[in-house]
Formats: sequence, C-alpha cells, structure tokens
Amino acid sequence: MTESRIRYAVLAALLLALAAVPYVSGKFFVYLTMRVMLLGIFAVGFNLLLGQTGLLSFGHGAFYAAGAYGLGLFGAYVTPNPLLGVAVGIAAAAVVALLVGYLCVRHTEIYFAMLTLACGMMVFSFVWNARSITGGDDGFIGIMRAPVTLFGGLRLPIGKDSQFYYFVLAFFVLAVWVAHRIRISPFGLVLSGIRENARRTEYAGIPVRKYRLSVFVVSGAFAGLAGALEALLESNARPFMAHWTHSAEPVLVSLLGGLSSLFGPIVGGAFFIAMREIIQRYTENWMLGFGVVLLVVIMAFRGGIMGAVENLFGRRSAGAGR
Amino acid sequence: MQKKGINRRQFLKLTGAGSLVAAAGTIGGGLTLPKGLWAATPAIKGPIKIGYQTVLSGTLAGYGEFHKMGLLMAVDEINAKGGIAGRKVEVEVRDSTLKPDDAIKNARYFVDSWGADFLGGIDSSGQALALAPLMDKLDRVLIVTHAATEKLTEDFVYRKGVRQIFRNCMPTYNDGNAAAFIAKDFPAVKWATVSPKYEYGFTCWKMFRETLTKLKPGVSFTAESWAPFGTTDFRSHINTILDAKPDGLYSTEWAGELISFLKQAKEAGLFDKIRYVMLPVGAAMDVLEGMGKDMPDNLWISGRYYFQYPNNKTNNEWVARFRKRWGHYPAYVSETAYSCVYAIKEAVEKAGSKDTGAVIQAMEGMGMNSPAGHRVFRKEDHQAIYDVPWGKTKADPKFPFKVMGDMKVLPAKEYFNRPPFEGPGTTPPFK
Amino acid sequence: MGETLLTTRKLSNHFGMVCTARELSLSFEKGVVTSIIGPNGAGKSTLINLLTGHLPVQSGRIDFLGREITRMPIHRRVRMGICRSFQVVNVFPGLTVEENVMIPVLSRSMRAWRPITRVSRDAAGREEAEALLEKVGLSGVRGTPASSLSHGDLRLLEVGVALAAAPTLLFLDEPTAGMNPVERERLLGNVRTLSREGKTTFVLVEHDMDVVFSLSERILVLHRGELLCDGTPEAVRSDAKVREVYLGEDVSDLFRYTRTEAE
Amino acid sequence: MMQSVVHTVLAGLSAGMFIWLVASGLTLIFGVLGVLNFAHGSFYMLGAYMCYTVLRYVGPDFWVALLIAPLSVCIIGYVVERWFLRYVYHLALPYQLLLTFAFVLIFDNLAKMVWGAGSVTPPDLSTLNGTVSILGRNFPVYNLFIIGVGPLVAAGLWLFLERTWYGRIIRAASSDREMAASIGVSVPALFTAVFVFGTWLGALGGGLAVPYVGLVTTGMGETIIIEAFIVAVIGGLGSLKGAFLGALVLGVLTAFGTRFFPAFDMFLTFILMAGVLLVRPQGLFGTAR
Amino acid sequence: MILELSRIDTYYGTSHILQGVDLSVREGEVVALLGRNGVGKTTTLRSIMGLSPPRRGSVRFSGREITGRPPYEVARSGVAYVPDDLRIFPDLTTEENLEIARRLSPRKGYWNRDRVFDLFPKLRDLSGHRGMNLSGGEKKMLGIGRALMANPSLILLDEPSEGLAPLVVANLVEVLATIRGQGVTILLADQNLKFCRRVCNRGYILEKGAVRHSGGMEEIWADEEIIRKYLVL
Repeated sequence: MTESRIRYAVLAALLLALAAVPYVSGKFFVYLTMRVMLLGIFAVGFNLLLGQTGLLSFGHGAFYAAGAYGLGLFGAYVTPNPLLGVAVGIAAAAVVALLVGYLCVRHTEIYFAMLTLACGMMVFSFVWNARSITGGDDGFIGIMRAPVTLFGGLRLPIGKDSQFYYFVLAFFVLAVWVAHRIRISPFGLVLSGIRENARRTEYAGIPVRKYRLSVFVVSGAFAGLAGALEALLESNARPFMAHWTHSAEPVLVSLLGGLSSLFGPIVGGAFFIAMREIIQRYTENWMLGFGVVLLVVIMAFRGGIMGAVENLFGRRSAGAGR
Repeated sequence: MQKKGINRRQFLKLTGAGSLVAAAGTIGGGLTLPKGLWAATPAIKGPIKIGYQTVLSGTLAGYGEFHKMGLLMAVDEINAKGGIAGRKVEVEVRDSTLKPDDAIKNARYFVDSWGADFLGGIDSSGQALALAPLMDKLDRVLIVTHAATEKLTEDFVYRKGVRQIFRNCMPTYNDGNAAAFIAKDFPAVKWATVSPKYEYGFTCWKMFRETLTKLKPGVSFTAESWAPFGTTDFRSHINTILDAKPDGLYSTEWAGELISFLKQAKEAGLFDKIRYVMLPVGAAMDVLEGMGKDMPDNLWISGRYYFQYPNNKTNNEWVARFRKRWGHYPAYVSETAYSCVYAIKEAVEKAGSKDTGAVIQAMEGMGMNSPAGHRVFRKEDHQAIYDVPWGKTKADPKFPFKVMGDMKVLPAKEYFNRPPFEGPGTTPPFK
Repeated sequence: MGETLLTTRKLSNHFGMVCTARELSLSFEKGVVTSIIGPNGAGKSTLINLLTGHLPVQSGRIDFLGREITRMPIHRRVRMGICRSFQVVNVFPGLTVEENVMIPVLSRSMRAWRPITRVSRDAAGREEAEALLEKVGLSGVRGTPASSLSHGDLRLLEVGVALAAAPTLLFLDEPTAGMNPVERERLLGNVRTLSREGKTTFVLVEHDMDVVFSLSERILVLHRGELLCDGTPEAVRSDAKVREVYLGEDVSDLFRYTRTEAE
Repeated sequence: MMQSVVHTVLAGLSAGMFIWLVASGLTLIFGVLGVLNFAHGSFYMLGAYMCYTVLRYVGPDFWVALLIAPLSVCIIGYVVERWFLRYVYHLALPYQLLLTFAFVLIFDNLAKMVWGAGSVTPPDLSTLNGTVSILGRNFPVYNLFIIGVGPLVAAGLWLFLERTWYGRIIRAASSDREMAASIGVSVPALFTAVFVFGTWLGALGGGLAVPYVGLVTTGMGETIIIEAFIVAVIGGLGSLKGAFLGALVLGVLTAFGTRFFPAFDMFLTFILMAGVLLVRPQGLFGTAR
Repeated sequence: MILELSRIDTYYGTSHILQGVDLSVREGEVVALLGRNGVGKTTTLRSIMGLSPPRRGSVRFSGREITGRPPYEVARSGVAYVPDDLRIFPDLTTEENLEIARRLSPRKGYWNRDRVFDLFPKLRDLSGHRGMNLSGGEKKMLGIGRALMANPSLILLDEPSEGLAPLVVANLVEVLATIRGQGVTILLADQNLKFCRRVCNRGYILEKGAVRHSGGMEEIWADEEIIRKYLVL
C-alpha cells in the first residue's frame, strides 16, 4: 500500500517536473527534453519487442520513417491537422510493420535481427530512391505544425516549441502508459512467457508466432508515433530515419538503460542524449568519450543503468532490513 | 533573454535608432578603432558569438578541419585588431556529423543555450534544407559556407522569405550551369556522368544538361551512373561510361570519392578514351593534394574557391598567411569559413548592431572584399555572387600537385539563376 | 476401463541410423495412470515428443478424442487437451510462480490477447491460479521468481504449469527427478488426488521405481523404440524380458536379440 | 557488350574479394568464438592506416608494409580480446554488439587523432602498377592480383584449417568447446589466438585496400563491415565456404546492378539477403544453431 | 589411490545433483559406477574432469588436488574422458580425431595411432572419414581410441555399452581388458550390470546423488536385494 503510494507520488512528481520544464529551463533544454521523449517513445515501444518478447530487431527505423513520412505526406496532400497526421503516421508504421513482421517473425534470434535489418534497409533504399514522393536524400521538408483542433471549435496552437512541448508530452505520457499497461496485461504476460521460454508458451496453448507478429506491429506503431512527432518537431522527414544506424539507437539505449524495466529505455535515452551533449561541450572527440563511457557501462553494469540503480537500492533496503 | 531582444528590436524600430547606428557603422567600417569608442554604442553588448558547425567525424572529417583553419584564422585576426565593432569574437565549433537532425540540434544549442549571435557552416544540402524552416524561429543570421543546393536560396530565402539565411559559397550554379558554359566550346557532343546518387548529383547533372542543351543544341547525354555515398569501388561505374563511348564526362563526385574515382578511372584508361572531362569540384585542395602527381592532365576543374585566383594582393597574402599558420594551401571551405566571419564583421559594423533584423538589412546587397575576390550578397536570395575560375589540370614544378592552368573566368552573373527563379529568363544563358 | 483418449498407429521415428520409435501402436484410456519405463535410449522421451507435437511424426498416425492430430501444431494440441511437463525444468524462469501458471490459465480463455487490462485485476484467472498453486503446494511462494525456487519447488512448478493448461491427458517426463522424499511425496499425492478427480489422465515417464509401482495402474516398457511389455505393475515386475533389459544383455548370450546396430 | 560483361564480372570479382577478406576474419571469429565482432571493420581501417604509415615513414615498399601493418594491428586485437571481449562471451548477443560498437567509436576517433581528420593518400607505388588489356579495355594488374589473392587466402585458410595442427584444433573447438577442453585444449588461449588471427585477416584486407581504393579515411571500415556482415549472413554465420561464395555473389551482383540496373543497385544487396534468409535462415552453408 | 573423491557436492543451476559423493580408485583397477538413469553417474565423471566443477569437496588425482582446475589441465595431467554421447569432432576425420588428442597431450607412451588401429582394425579403414559420417559403434571405438591417444593414466568412460549390439559389447569387453593390461586405470559408468561384471573389479552404486553401496562386482552380483533396490525394477 505505502509502496504503491510512494510510487504514485514519485510518478506525479516526475510528471509535474516534466510539465514544468518549459517554465523553468532554457529553450535548448526544452528541445532536448522533447528529443529525449521522442527517443523514449521509440525505445519504450522497441523494448516491448526486445525486453518483453526477447526479439532483437534492427529494422525499427523503417517504421519510424513510415510514421514521419506518413504524417508529412498526409499533411501535404490531405490536411495538416496534426492529430490526424499522427494517427496516419502510426497507421502507416503499423502497416509497414505488419508486412515486415509477417516475413520476419517465423525466425528468431540473430536470423530475426538480420531479416529485420534487410527489410529496414529496403525501406531506406525505397525512400532514398522514390525522390518524387519522398524528396530523396534532401528529405521531405517543410512539414508545418498546424493548430490542434479539439471538440470542433477549440484550437490549440502548437507552432512554438513551448506549446509543442505539451503536445509531445501528452503523447509521451500516453505512450508510456500504454506500454506500462501492455507490460502488466495478459498480453504482456504472454509476451514475457515467449521471451522466457517460447516452447513452454506453446505448451500453454499460445500461438506464439501470432503473438510475435502482434507485438511487432505494436512496437512498430510506437516507432511510427515517435517518427510522426519528430517530423512535426523538426519539420522534416529524412531517409536516414529508416537506416540501420537509426534502428540501432533504440537497441543501444535499451541496453544502456536496462531491458527489464519500463523506464530503462527512457533512462538510457536520456543518458545517451545527455552524455553526448555533455561530452560535446568539452571535446570535439565526442566519439572517443562516448565509446569509453559505453565500454564502462557494459563492463561495469551489465543490467544497464536501471539494473544498477535497482541493485543499489535493493542492496540498501536489504541492508536496512538487517 | 529572448524577450529583452524583442524589446530592443522594437525599440530600435520605433525610434529609428537602427538606421542611425547603421550609419555610424558605415562610417566606421573598415577602420580599426579603439574599443572604447565602440563600447559607447549602446546597441552592441557583450562579445559577438558565432556558432559554427561542420563535419568533424567520419570519412569527410577533413572538410571540418579545413573549415576550422579558415574560421580560426579570421577570428584571431579580427580579435587581434580589436574585434568586431570593438567586441571580441567568440566562436564555438560543433560536429555536424552530416546528419540533418544533428544540424538542427547544434543550431538550437548555439542559439538557445550558448547564446550565439550568428550561425555558420553546414556542409550537406540535407542539413541546410532541414535547418531552413527553423531559421525564422531561431532568428539568427545563418551563413552557409559549404552546402550548395540552390533550393536553399531559391525556395527558402526567395519564395518563402526565410531572410535569416545567407550563403557565401558557390551554389550548384557553378557546378551545373557554369560547367555547361565551359563545355559548349568543346567539340564534344555526347556527354555522360558519374555522379553521387543523391540530390546534389542529380541537380547538377540536370542543370548541366539543360544549360548545355540551350547553349549548344544537338548535344546528347548518353549515360548516367550514380554512386551511393561511401562508394570506394567505381569500376562498374567506369565500365558504364566506357560502354557508352561519350566524348565528354561530367562528374560531381567530390572529396575522397573523387580521388578513388580518378585513380580507378585512370587505371582503366578512361582519360585516354574521353578527352573532355569536367569536374566541378575537382579543384578542391583535398583532391589536388590527394591526387598529387597522379592527377591526369587536361581535366577541367573548378571549385568554390581556388587558391590561385584571383591573383591579387589580398588573396596572395592570405594564402601565404594561411600556409604559414597551417602548412596547407587553403581549401575552398577554408576561404568560405574565413570570409563568413568577415561578412559578419562587415555586416555588424555596417548595421552598428548585432541584432538580426539590422544585420540582415545590412547584408542584403552588401559587397565585401575577400580572398576569393569581391562578393556581393544578392538582395533577393541572399546568395553571394563572386567569380571562380575553371581551368585545366597541369603540372607546375612549384607545387607538389597539379594546378589549374588555362584559367577561364566567367562572370558569375552570367550563369547564376536569377529571381524569380521560375519562368523564362531566369536560367542562363541570359540575353 | 474408460473411454480411449489417444491412440497411435504404427508410429515410427529415426534419428539418422538410430531408431527411437518402431511402429508403436498404443492407446491411453481415460483415468488410467500409466507409466512408461525403459533403460536409457529406449525411446520414452521420443514417444512423448511425438505425441505432444514436439517432434514431427515421420510415419504413422495419432488420434486424440476421435480427431487426427498427427500434424497438428503444439498449441492446438494443448487447446484440445494434451499437455506435458519436461524432463529438464522448463518453466518461465524470469517470471513469478503465479505468473508462470497464469499464462496457461489465461491462454485457455481468449483473455490472453487483452493488451490493456491488468493481469492483477483478472479475478477469475487469479483465483484459478491460486487454487492450482494451492493444489501443488506452491501458494506460499507465489510471488517468488521461478529462478530463485529450490529444485524441488521448480519441479512442482513444472507440473503446475502443465496442469494449468487443464489438460485431459497429461504427460509427465520424469517429474520427480532430483526431488527430496518430502517433495516427491507431495507431488505423488497431487497426482493421485487429481487423477481421482477424473479431469486429467496422467502418463508418466519415470526412473524412480518406487514412484512407478506405487502410482501406476498400467506400465509400458520400451526398449530401443519398441514396446517390450505392456501390463499391470505385477505383470511387468515378473516379466523376465524386462529384468534382462534392466540388467543388460548377457554378453555370452549373443544372439538372443536382433541387432540394431548397423555393422 | 562482351567487353562490358567481362569487365563487369572482373570488377565484381575484385570488389567481392575485398568483402571476402573482411568477411573471412569476421566469420572465423564468429564460428569459433560465437561473437559478432562489429569492430572488425575498424581492424580493416587500422590495417589500411598502418600500411599507409609504413609506406610513408619506412619506405615505399608495399610488400614490407603488407607484412608489418597487419601484424601491428594484431596487438590491438589482442588487447581487445584479452581485456574486454573475454568478459562478455557469456552475455547476450546485443551486449557483444554494443561492446564492439564502442570500440568502433573509439578506434575511429583515435585514428582521426593520430592520422588527422582528412583522408590520407599513400605515395605512388611501383608495385603491380600497370594495366593489362582485356578484350580491348584496360584492367589494372593490381585488381587481377586481388582477384588472385582472394582465392589464395581462401585456399590458405582451407589448408590451414584442414591440414595443420592448429587448424584441427580450431575446427574441433568450434564444433565442441567442452570436448576440446576435455582433450587438453586451453580454450581461452585458443580464443585469443583465433581472435588475433581474425584481426590479422581484417587488417590484411585493409592493407590490400590501400592501393585499391587509393586513399585511407576514418570510417572506411563501416561500409565494408556491413557488406561483410551481409555476406557472412548469406553464407551462413560461421561458414567460411559460405562467406567466400556470398562475397563473390554480392560483389558480382552489385557490379551488375550498378552497370545494368542502376535504379535498383541499393536494393539488390538487401533483397538478396532477405531472400536467402527467408528460404534458408541459417544461410547457404550454415548449420542451424 | 590414483583417484579420490571426498564429499563432493555438484549443482546444475539450483539443482543439487551430487550430494556428498565419496569414492576412490586404485591404480590399475577398473571400477564401475552403477545405478539407474539420473542418479548422478555422468555428473560424477564431469565433476572429476572439471566440466561441472563441484561446489564443495575435493577431487585428488595422483596425489594432486585437481578440484576446480580447468578441464584442459585435468586432461593434460593424465585423465581422459569419453562422454556417453562420445562427442566425436564432426568436422575432423577419424585420423585427425586421434592425432589431435595425441599432440595435445604432454604424455608419451605405449599408445599411438597404429596401436589404436590394431585395437580397432575397423578404424584403420575409416581413417579418412569425417566424424559426422561414422555410425554409433564406430564413434564408440573412436571415442575410446581418442582417449587412449593421450596415454592417460585414468580413463573416465560414460556408458560404454549403451546402444551397442551384443556382439560389439562382447568385443568391448576384450578391448577394455587389453587397455587395462597396459596399466591404464578405468572408471566407467554403466547400467549394464552383466557387462560391468565382466570388466570391472569393483563397483559403486549411486542413488539420488550419493553412493549407497560399494563392493566387489561379484559381491554386488550376488546380492539380489541390492540389485532389486538400486538396479532393476
């Protein structure tokens, strides 16, 4: 009882802190926080696949790109309504994920990783080559942030970053909440069953492949949401969103933060962005610095940052108990 | 901070003090004045901060280094002589990694966190175009020193009115249009290309084709071979060209990829079979030095600046100073980075303010002397107009690499697209 | 005795040159606790693997409750009522004991597809899981991750997870391996009770002869993929062939059995 | 047309051989150690830089450079295996990838600090400098040499693995680590040795690339490591035979794609990879793991 | 005593497999580990070899403590292991499978390739065949041959008679006698009591991870009580 109360209090405090960011900090910090939230949405969704189901995808950039281009094209040709655009972006990502997933989920482990890599890179090549639709390597530029229309009449402008911040925050909270609910839902339990022991899950009467495909699509939809929001934030969509180097980002931050918890990927994402930012202020050789930090993190705490934190607190409370 | 800035700008607008200060700036321009005098000018407070981004990692990191050399030289020179309008110049350089999202992040960092007054740099077209829609929000003057896409100035500055963007380097006009002007005098009628498989390559080839067709009806374009970013093996591309048996080859390959391409093409005997070869960025220092004596003779090359042109005191002295400090000949990005700081200096001192609106006003149509010669920022699209030479590669005992001989200099005005950038009469040749 | 649940016809399987099932034709009746025994390599695990879908059937046919299931995927056999436990503990190590049994419980209803509702609010499912854990004697550790259970508890959980699928026919592959006597007794007690309830029919593969003889109503003896003996415990115990198989062939008596090794 | 096809094949073969050289070390390391070494491309890059350094500062003798450079990179390979990789063998694949990725960042940056940011170009080499005319079109002797070196390395590896004492141990340990230990193989030492040998192969590829590509840059390993990965996967992870064949197929296919289907040349590689994986997830010569 | 195990406890994960196993083998003896499936025979051999190091207790070989030593050191000190699934290196030919073991061992002695081929003439004909193509019986010969090539003082043999046709088992009895004649000590685990009776001097009977009984083979053979309790139904 008290524990859950503390948890709610901490969450409420975190949410308040996030909501207060545009009021108390500089614009750049607001922007970085938005980037952290975007990466967080991307990685939290991705971790439903890696952390929850035990499938390593190297092609999630494709769904991210589908979300971004979906929103961009919809905005340019149909209506710039951002909410509809985000919905279209998510739908586009889910459709691409369904196609890719249908081919890939029959395999697991490294074969799954390699197949998703190949499929993602095909999407990348397509976006790069379909210049008349996507703008090629220049990207799809000039995506505008039209005001959000709610309940028929209420118009909320999101043009300024300080306004758009709340748009992102709302989706971030929604995404984290959905991911949280999936993790504690029967569906999520079955997914962790598949991760822990796919064979045994079959012997529980579960059609494992269908579940894999479902979670693949769901996590693709998260990627699509992040992509659509980034398209709005940066006013463009780029082919490199689908590139494997971008697909590797959620892998990296999930591992950094820890696969086992909901907040691991978000912490990893924040660490990833903050670390680069900090290192970059001191040296041009940020790659060296970042590489060394990565080495230390992997060699020192293998459960990721969140794992290390949990261990620390676990040990402390155990010590206090004695 | 932001609110204060707006207030000040509004204040200046209301009182007309802006023009007053601008006038003061014009009087003082070019003179080295003691700090104390400028300190009395209320419009400029604190140092002049320039946030500069360029690629510092990956295969093209060499360009970033050349940017930095020119940039630091300008900053040191200016600071040694009392700064801009008596204010010290501060510069921070960030790795742009060639990724558009990093370019945006860097720009936001410079403006929103570091407090930059000006932005400079930008290597890739994708980065420039990604950053462009953001510029009126950031509201700082951005001087693009390397990215060449004409869309930046035509679409964003001219059509969409993003007035914060300026470009002081050659756009694709030189790579495409000017190449056609040179090529029209050759007997070659069949042309082919090996170019990068991205917008830059496509655009230049299109410009070249269109302009050359206009200048010399009857030319044909027989083969295109596109090399993705990161290509190191051009043998298949070379085969494509050799199979097509063109008279002329046009290639906008650049940097390391151009070196690989040239070496491999030379081995394959391409230059024995094709007499007319146009390399719009072949005069880049990294290519000339990288190829060294291996560079075939009689290839037509150009660049966005070439250190032997113009052959005047300003340029020659600058090249000498550059060599003394860095032990290199200046690359074109060194010149544009160097001139970028001086353009800021001129504009600020002309405006008497580092305020964005005032500086834009001062910069529009502004002319300045630079190592590359006289530059004028065209009012309509903020594109700097200056001349660069085309010439043929040849050996010179004074240099360990091939240099540009038989220089031809076309006036930039004759081959730069003109506003309104659509409809007849906006693309060369002009009557 | 009761109705026939499962029958096989001429079921065969080979691994390379080794024959692990040779034209096995068997049937299992409802309510009869059956043990399958035999020395190493007799083909006991292969038989279970074939029946539950773990291995593809090379030749022969399997029917369950009047339907052919020879090529049916595992999860559909489970839905029909065939489940198993494994020789090596094969549970969900990272999940708690309760979650371990919740997966099969949920999967029986379509509730397993629900993505947003909470498992913890699924009262019916939890009640069922709780009842089951109570039955197998693990309700005290329901919140413990399976990976930190003792070996005996893990074996109980192994059986518990299999039971949670509410099978009509349940194969237990060496359920008592590595258990201490107390745990073994608890498990055997469970099997007896549950068998008496009549919902589930048990088939065991066992090495512990105390277990086999105290529990089984019918014993199948396999040897090199063939059915050597099939009968009541008493009949099997007194079978001379069975004794020989367990003591090993007498090497001086060379030609009593057909040779299976290709020489 | 004939001329074009022949030259396209030749171009494809020489390109494929480079991918093979990199993929061979990658495959060997994966086959024996079970580690996907993302930093293998960095060894390729370092091999090229070391080769350049020897050429520039010791003397323009390519063969000497080719001898010294890969060996010097082996020291780095040793450090990576002995002090870092060894401790993550038991971890899941993504962690190994992450660790080796960290090394990619570090090596790229260190190379930039040591050799400068721009590309460096080697001095002129008189070695194998000419061209021969094949069907009326020049083809560089060096490329022919590379087309020869690829199979030579393949044959050498084959001989080494099939005919030598160490080769047998490696084959034994790669199929059954535990049994190898039970007959007296010191598995940790063997792993170090194989990793260093794989490093040598990668660095050798880098050294050979110096005259071929014509310049050395940081980040040059990234393009080739992806191709090598693809080849290793197509061929079947851990199968040298598969990697060799995969490299040939990929090299020739890319050459033909560039020459005859330029619109698709970026797709082809991945279509090939996805196609092979869908039909045979374990690759052409791989065994299901 | 060439081999002494005192109170070793071995776990697989959380599973407590060996619970205080004590046994000893004198030089030149052939000793059997008896018991039904799953009583810990294989684990005992693996514990000696260092493949599943015991968590407690000690293993001494030739008077030296080898508990917790890596397997390759145990192997080099003169112990050879023939697992029940033989683990013939599939990529290596018969000859290579033999040679690799000889070259890895620092010990030289009676056994070499020709001696092994004399012992198993069949292997000579198969010397160029890859391990993966051999039949079960051929693998068994090769597995024992490979162990001999190291000239070990002690061979650990897991289930030598399992899956073999009676004729082959008979042959095996002779082979083991020959090996023993060369002064090699053998510790074998088998379920086939009749086979063990023919080759072994003594036997240990394991049940549930501990030694329940030990004695001469004839004594065990004669004790119907023990046979019924631990070995048959």
